[in-house]
Amino acid sequence: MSARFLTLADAIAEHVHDGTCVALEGFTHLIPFAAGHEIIRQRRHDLHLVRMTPDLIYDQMIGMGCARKLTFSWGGNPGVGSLHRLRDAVERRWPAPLQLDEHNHAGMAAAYCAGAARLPFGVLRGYMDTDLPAHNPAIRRVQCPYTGEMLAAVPAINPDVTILHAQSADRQGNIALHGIVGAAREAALAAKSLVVTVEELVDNLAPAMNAVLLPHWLVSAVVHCPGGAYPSYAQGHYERDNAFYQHWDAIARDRESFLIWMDRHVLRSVDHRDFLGRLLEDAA
Amino acid sequence: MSARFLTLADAIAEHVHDGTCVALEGFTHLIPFAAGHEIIRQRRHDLHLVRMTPDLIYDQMIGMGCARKLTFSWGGNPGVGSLHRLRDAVERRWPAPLQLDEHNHAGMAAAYCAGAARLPFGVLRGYMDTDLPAHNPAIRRVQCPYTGEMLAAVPAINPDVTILHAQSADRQGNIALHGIVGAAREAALAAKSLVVTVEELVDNLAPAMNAVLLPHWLVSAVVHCPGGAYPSYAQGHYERDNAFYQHWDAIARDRESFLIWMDRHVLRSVDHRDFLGRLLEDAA
Amino acid sequence: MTICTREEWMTIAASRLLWDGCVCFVGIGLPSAACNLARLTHAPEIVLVYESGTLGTHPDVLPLSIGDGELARTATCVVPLPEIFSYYLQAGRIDVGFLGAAQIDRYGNLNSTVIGSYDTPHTRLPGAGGAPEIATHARETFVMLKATPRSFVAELDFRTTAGYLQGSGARARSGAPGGGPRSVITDFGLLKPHPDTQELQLAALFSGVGVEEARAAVGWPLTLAAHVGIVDPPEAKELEILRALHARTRQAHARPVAIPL
Amino acid sequence: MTICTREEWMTIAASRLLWDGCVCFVGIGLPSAACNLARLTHAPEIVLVYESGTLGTHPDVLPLSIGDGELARTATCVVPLPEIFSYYLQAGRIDVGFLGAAQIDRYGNLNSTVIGSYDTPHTRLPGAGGAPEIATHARETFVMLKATPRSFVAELDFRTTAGYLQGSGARARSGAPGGGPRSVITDFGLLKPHPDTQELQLAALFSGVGVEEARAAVGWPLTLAAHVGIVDPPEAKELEILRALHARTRQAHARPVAIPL
Repeated sequence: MSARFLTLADAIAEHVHDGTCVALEGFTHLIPFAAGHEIIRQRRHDLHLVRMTPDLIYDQMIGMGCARKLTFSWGGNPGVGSLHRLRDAVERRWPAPLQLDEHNHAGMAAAYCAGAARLPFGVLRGYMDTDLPAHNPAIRRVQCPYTGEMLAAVPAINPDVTILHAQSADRQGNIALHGIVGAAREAALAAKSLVVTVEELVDNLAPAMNAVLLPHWLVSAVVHCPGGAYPSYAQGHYERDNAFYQHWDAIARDRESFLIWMDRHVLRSVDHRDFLGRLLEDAA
Repeated sequence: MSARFLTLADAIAEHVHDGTCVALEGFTHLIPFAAGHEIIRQRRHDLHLVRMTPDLIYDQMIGMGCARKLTFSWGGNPGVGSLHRLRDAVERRWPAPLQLDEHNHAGMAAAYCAGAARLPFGVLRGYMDTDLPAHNPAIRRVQCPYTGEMLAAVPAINPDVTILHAQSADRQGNIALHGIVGAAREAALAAKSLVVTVEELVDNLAPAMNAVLLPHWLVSAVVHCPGGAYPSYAQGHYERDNAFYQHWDAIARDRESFLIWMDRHVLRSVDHRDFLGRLLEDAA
Repeated sequence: MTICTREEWMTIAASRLLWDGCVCFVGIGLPSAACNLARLTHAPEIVLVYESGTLGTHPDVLPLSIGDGELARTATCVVPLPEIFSYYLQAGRIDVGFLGAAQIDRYGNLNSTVIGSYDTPHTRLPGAGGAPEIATHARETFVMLKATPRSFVAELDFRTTAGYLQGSGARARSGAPGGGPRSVITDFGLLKPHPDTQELQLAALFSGVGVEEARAAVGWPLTLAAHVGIVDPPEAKELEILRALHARTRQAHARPVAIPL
Repeated sequence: MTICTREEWMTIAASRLLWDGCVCFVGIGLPSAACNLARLTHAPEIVLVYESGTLGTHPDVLPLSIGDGELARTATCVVPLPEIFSYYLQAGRIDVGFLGAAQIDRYGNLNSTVIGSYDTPHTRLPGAGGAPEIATHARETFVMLKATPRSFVAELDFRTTAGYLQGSGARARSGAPGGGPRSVITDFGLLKPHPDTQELQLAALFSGVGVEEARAAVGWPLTLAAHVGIVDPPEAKELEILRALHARTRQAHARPVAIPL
């Protein structure tokens, strides 16, 4: 099965439905902001969101009522502080209650790897003598058949759809990422379908340092979406807008200012290009 | 701990002793022939040899009486046929009996990954309905704590020393491999110490496509050894000498011709350069 | 009809079973020739995966070993071997697995480990390699093997790789995710599993070959499928492409390699 | 003596605890500043590992996030995150893990999950991230945290990360491979575990700071180590390098990023 090339609106409409389990992965780098905004625009709800490090785009999706459940291991604004919309959902159930399936990075990484390998569970030496397992029954124990030692087990994560942003795709739909990749590849391989927005389309891929290449036959849809990771970054294309992350703290602190910002920048924009244009207007 | 730069003779003398568990990994590509020859020259014995695909260099080591035990998943001359010295050891205990710890590729890969992660066991959906588990008690089963399903378990492999051949090392001892890497990286990370022979020393590494980089602080010793993978190959440096592999079939079929060849080419050569020189003489 | 060897015919018959875009886990030898022939004829988009970690490879000449540089140089990407087995094969990403063996039994179970007993073997074979898990996980497998009563046996010396086990649904009950051997391509034609018992039956003969030749080459009483087809002889175009591939390969492998000194 | 902020002093005190060649698992904020200061002063061969997968990185400016491009651009290599946690951290390759938290108790256990109850939290914090397994596996850990009775507490609201558990050898008996928190660097000095009970004790004060200030900042009855040392004030050279690093960082982060349109 070769990859199909779709518009972002079509790719989201086809792959993300109410109730879908969706992972928009990325570790600070290559966060699929454009795809998250399109999910908000399409007014999806009851989603099970999965990501090691839910950040601003998940804050926005949660604040806009898209999510029912969150599987995660660290939920903050990297280097800045809290995600106020996430906190409001957890602390005050606004705009809706949010069920937490909480892990540690090591456990969630193992869960993605198990998912990618289609094993039902992952094993790690982790979660030792901490309070989390008492609050997440999904964290269990398994005995080593050689040493008798008890190790931590986590259930495999297999999202219905994983959405990534990547630097490039070739004409067949092979996808190349480089730089910090986090658990993007494992999340991609673990998913039932895979949608990738890319900075650029190229004739032939020459994978670079630390390249991750996702063969086209694993890719359900490719979307050409320049700037699709902004305000996060795409190594070799544009930098992380750290000022935006700092600015977001003030916007998201208050429900009213959050809703006004989302309405003007996301709901009223027709696509990611329009979204970026509105930010440019703000800056002028 | 930074890597030390040693001669091959010193690196082997320091890291490979009688009885050591040693993995000379490589999957067709980057087979550490020079290091294997040096082990033979130093007359090591009772070694526990580990490798997914023992090939000519293991055939030579086994035929020369270096090995007590072999952990492996496929033991043949790739594309040619049998390893006659391995067969002679297993079928007729010549020159010594050889204990087999036999796996499948999938199981041995999982065992190396577990070793690299310092987990006591690896899990896979494998060894199903086959005769091998009845002959290798190390292959066991583990129950999924979520689904109740029984999966195969393999004990982690942690060699005393892993020896690799790589394309390059920089001045700090960072190691870069590119091209087909097999389970070389996992074997390296699983080992208690790591010796790497390299084609070339460079000032700065710029890892290339499919690069595997082993940070210098994991490397016990680096040996500059051009041609060290010949008759296997080093992508970007020289090609696999398929004719040698075919030729080996005739040499190794007979104990006498094997011993004569080893004496002339390996035992009487002082180092790998001398070994290559003798082959060049043969060819002239 | 063009004159050809049985080996060429096997290769061509196998290549015709592959479809464009299918993802094949390829072994060295006849399977590698068959898969690359398919790629060069009717299946240009076939995805070839070798266990050395080369994904989507397009070799110009056939590799001698599973890890020839040619496979890496012409691949879409090269990944570490553990990933091939966990993230690709075990994850169910492989459509067709190609297998060979020293012995096959009437239910498509395979031996590539020993002739004789495991502990005191008459002939020690190279062993399992990737075969058992390819057979477990690929959606279907094809087995390529020349037939003699010593290779097509009533009883295996060692079951390296599971086919249909004891037949009659035993494999389905075992929980193996993959479908098992769908075709055995041999040097007189094709065997296929009976729909109910999964016993391998004669499903097609190379045109001009008689049932008796097939029966003589098989070490169990070979039964006939409901319909025994005919495998059309190689077309001139198929043979030409296959022979050119072999000629390029011979030429490349004959080229002396310089000793790196 | 040079005049400096307590935060600068903490950073410099922490940097002095690191040795050349040590492999540090670094967190964002004060730990990142301390580790890079060590690299720019007495420990040029220190190996900095960030959980984003950047190994052996040499950032020119401090990263705002754990995954800034600067960390990738200046790294020896970048690996996928699962490898960092399994092949590096769990494999015992890390000498020193640096941790922060919202709360610490007298045995060096940490909370970064919730204030209040887990199910109906007063304040939901970001959560564990990599901390629990860094604390389990690193040969030793350093904790950096400003002291107030709200952060240095008698009882944690939630134990995100294990220190010495209930003390008196409980950690050693737990089987955790790593050694646990060796030093807590705070804004009045250092706490270290008592050799027998592992209760955190006042081990050193910034020169000029009194014991009473330390006691007032800690929410349990702070005891004194057998010997309470003095942390020498920052040297001019240390301060100069740290301030230059912060100035470069501020300048870099103030540079507006073009919207990619």
